[in-house]
Amino acid sequence: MSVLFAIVLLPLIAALLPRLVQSMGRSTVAIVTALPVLLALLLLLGTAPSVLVDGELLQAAVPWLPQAGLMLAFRLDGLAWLFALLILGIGLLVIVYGHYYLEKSDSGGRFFSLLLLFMAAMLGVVCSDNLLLLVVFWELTSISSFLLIGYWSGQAAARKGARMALTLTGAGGLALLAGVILIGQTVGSYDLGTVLASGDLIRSHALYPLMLVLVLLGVFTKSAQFPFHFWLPHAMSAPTPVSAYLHSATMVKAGVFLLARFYPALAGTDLWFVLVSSIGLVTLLLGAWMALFRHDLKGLLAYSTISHLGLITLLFGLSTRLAAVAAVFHVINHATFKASLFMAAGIIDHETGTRDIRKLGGLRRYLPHTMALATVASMAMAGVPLLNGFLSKEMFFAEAADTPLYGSLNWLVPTLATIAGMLSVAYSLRFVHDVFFGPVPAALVAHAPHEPRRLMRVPVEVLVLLCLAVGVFPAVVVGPLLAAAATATLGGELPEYSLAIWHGLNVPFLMSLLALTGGVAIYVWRAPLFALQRRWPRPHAPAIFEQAVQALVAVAGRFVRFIDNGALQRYVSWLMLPVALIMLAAMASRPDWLGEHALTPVDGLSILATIVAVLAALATVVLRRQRLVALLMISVVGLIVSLAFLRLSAPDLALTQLSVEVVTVLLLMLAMYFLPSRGVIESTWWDRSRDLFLSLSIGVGVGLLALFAMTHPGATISTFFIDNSIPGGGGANVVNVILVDFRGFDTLGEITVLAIAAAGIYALLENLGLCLPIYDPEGRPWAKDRSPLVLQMISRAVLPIALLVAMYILVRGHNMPGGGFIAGLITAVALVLQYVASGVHWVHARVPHNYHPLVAFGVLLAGLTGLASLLLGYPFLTSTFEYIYWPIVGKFELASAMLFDLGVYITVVGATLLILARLGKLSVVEQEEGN
Amino acid sequence: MSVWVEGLVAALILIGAGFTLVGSIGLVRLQDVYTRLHGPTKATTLGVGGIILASLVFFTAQTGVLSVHEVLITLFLFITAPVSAHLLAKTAMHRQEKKVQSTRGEPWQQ
Amino acid sequence: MLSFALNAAFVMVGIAMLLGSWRVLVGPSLTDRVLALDTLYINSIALIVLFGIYLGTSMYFEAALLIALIGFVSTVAVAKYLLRGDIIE
Amino acid sequence: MEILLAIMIAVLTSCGIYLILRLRTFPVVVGLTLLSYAVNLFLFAMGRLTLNAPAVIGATDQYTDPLPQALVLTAIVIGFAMTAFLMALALRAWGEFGNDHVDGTAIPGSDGDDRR
Repeated sequence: MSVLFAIVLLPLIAALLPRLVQSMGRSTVAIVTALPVLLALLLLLGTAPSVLVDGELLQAAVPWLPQAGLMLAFRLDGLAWLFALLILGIGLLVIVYGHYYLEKSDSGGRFFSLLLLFMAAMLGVVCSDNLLLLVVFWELTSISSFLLIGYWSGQAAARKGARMALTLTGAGGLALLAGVILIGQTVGSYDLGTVLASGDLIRSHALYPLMLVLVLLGVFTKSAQFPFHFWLPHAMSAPTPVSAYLHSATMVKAGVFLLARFYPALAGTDLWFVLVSSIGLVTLLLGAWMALFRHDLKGLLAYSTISHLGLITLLFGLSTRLAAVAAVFHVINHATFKASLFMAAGIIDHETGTRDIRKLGGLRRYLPHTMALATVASMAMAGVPLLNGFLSKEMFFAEAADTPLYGSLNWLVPTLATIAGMLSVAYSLRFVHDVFFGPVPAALVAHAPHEPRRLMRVPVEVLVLLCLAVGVFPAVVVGPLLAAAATATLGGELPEYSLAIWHGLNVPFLMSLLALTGGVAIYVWRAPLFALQRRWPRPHAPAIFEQAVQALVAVAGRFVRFIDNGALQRYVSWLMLPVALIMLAAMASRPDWLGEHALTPVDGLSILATIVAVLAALATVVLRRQRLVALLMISVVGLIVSLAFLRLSAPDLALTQLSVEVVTVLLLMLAMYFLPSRGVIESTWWDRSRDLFLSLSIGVGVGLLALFAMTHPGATISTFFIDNSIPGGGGANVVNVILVDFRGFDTLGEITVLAIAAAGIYALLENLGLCLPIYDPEGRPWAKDRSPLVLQMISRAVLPIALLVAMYILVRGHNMPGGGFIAGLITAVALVLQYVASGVHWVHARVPHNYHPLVAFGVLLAGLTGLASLLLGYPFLTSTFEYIYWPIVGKFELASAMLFDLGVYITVVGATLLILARLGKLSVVEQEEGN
Repeated sequence: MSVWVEGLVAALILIGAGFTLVGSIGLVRLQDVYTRLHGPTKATTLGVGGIILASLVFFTAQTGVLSVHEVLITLFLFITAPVSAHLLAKTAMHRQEKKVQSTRGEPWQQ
Repeated sequence: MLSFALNAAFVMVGIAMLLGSWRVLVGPSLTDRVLALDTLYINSIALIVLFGIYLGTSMYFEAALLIALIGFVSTVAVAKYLLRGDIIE
Repeated sequence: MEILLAIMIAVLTSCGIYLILRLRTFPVVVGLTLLSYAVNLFLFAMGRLTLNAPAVIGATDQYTDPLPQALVLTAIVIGFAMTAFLMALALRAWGEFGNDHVDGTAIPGSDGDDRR
């Protein structure tokens, strides 16, 4: 079913567009945003016949991470269809409204991108056919709503509100994930259909209470249920279109959507009833009570939303099938009237510059049209007959009155429901009367507000018309939709219900009547209530939340500062400590570190060399503060290591080590010139003993490990390389054939790393202003003779010899020790010698010294050699070779791998010279600037 | 390989190694850095030259073709050794390293 | 005869290297250390050539050649560092 | 020979790690160089030791394990690149903060005055 994917993914892909076309004007942005949504809406409506009329279940799935049970699976049943309609329909209206609402200075592209992202996330939540996928989208709604609430990121309130919303809904999302995983593990599948069919299995599971609580945590945080309700009023710092969309119609409904979704799987137990209905009831009352006293228009609406969400939650909690139908119905109705009210509040804010009810009044003179719309919507909210709110509230009263539960307290629910109804009427009345009627405050007269652009009111009109239409012709307008959604929710047969305005003079009607009259009475005599409320000792939830967050941050900060105090030494110690402990443990557990593998014979010179290396290494440590001495010591170590490679049949390594040795020494000396040349003693005794312990235990451990490996027989895969070196690679030097042929891809990677390192060093040293030392470390001025003549002359004589040797080593590398790496280093050393002997200017006047392209060319050459074999139909970097006859030289074998090696050679030359010449030029640049 | 060649090689090796050793002994035994410069730069270079010559004779006799490596190494060594020594002497003078009585002249005062 | 000469030479060169290392470690002056390091490089050349004769292979001669080159370069560079501080200027 | 190599690896590792744990950039770079010697020898040792049998076909009748050698060969070159990068970083830190402490922060009164 590609339609399903299209519906969900259209907004997701389109989320990129508004930012791209941002420069093309505000209208373009709005149109580009609206079109995909319209398209998705039309696609959705196109599925109406099959989903709503035939009751089909549309499904589409693509594996994502099937091993983890995560599928990109979507379903469209009645419930999902209803929510998708709300999301896309109201979304479209919000886009139109938002276009006129945003100021010219606001970034429309960012706003609409985020809005579309949120829309896609919401669609993903309601259409998911996989529990894990649902959680993914659920978190995406949290994140996108965080960004939307914090859209005006310059305002502290917006940032704070966004953070609060993210913390709570994000934490709820984690709880939901845990719950979902528990459910998935219990059922054995994350497939929604399977889970919904396994309700009995879940409910009888020992961990059912835990699953339920975890899922409900997700629901209650998202739907702003007590005691997590306080984030919603703070989220009102978002732009009003966001409030209208997220905080009335969609995101907060995600929670109750989940209640509906999991209804067949989780509902029906006493625990469900107690938890869901009591939380719903508390939220219903608390929200309504708080709403009455809000002075902020959007605050009032926010608390009213909390109250209505409580109502829906309560209905789901009542666990009767009719209550669930009523809940779904109220979802539709609340979305329509509350979105329109938010938009009206936005218009008022937009036109008068304030949302404070105390500063508003008599607006009917300026905004007659808006007044009419707001009044109708408020009446729907209050539950006045002939409007949609009345119908669902009527059903709610009926269910509340019929509740046989709570034992002898069975009068409690209907009474509290009626009181909530009264409060709802009262705050609705306050919203209309305080704003549109009464005297006009002086400040407003001067402001002279006027009706907004015609199109800005269209979305409100559409929604209000829907309120009316549903209220007057419920069965026609909303009947099939409600039936389909309720069927999907209940997962079975629908109970008997009738969508009529007049059911006769029954208990629910009386309750409605009572609520209406009581509400008017409360509004009329509200002054004492306001006084009472002012003295009301209330725990300030946001403050408590802030304190908790601050405490958490402080604890985390202390912990982080303990671990991460910025001292590199400490990090390395922390890293080394486990290594040392593991080493010690390993040494203790394996006493047989000297295996029975025959030892190779020892000779006196090797012992001598080892002693020298050990002494030099120790001297490096002891004399490290005399930095040049330390440098000479590591040269000795390097020389011995190279000789060891030679002795142990690794001439290639010896050659490489020797040439790297000298470039390293040059490099360190170049750096040492700038750095202080003597160290200071600053480690404490304790530091040094700790380091001694760490280094000794790791050193001994590594040594024993090496001994263990060397004296135990091991399997090797090298037989293949030795056997195939000549037939497969055309070279006798197996090490080189491995480098350029068998493992050529690795080598390509390595020279790339080398090139990147060189470029990185170049960039690091860019614009680095270092002071040149005038005196040497002992306080003597430097010698005046820049480059002794004899050195210059002899170095020039050495260059051709060295280059000849390098070429020789490069060419013969395939068959004898040598190769691109070594030849490259030798060439680099020979050229660096010219730098040392004759200076940068002399060299740069004679040698092309732009090493960047050289490095790039080398890597490219090596890569292209590989690609050439690809073109010829062989795998990447397959080498071919041919024997040719050269006069004088004799029979000569030419392998394509040699071209690869040439690439290696060029890269190494370029990278080494790039690094050293850059370091060397540091002082030259300084001097030039100085002069 | 004839006995004569072998004898020649052995002799060259022993002479070379002997000079090398003497150079190093000088490096240790002599009194100040200026005199110590003499040991390695002269004796050792000569010694290594002897050993390389031995190798040249040995491999040329073995393969019948003139062994080029050794020539190259010798050439290289004999070109560079004086330069190294020169620079080191310059360094010692620049740094005014301590000298013993018998080392005459104070060139850095010129 | 040859093997005796080789063994004797190995011993002598070995002792020479030991003496050179002693000078590197002890100093006393920086110039001494550099000089001794240079000597070590040259001794290594002797050692490698001897090793080549001993094994009868010329495979290791490039290493000797290379040591000659890098010994020279590093000695020159250190000397230049001691003289001028800035080795590439 | 194995024991000698093991001793060398152990000493080089110890010295390298001890130097890496110092507080100034230069000893750390030197320590890293020592440590990379040790690591290279260690990797090389994984191929077991063979005397006088380089992996060149035709030169001898048995061959040492060439694979660790190939790995170590590139490791040596990459090790140089890493040392150079670290040194450049140290120079940059010296230029930015006026001291060569490894933490890369300006420490008042440490040895910023050393800068001449």
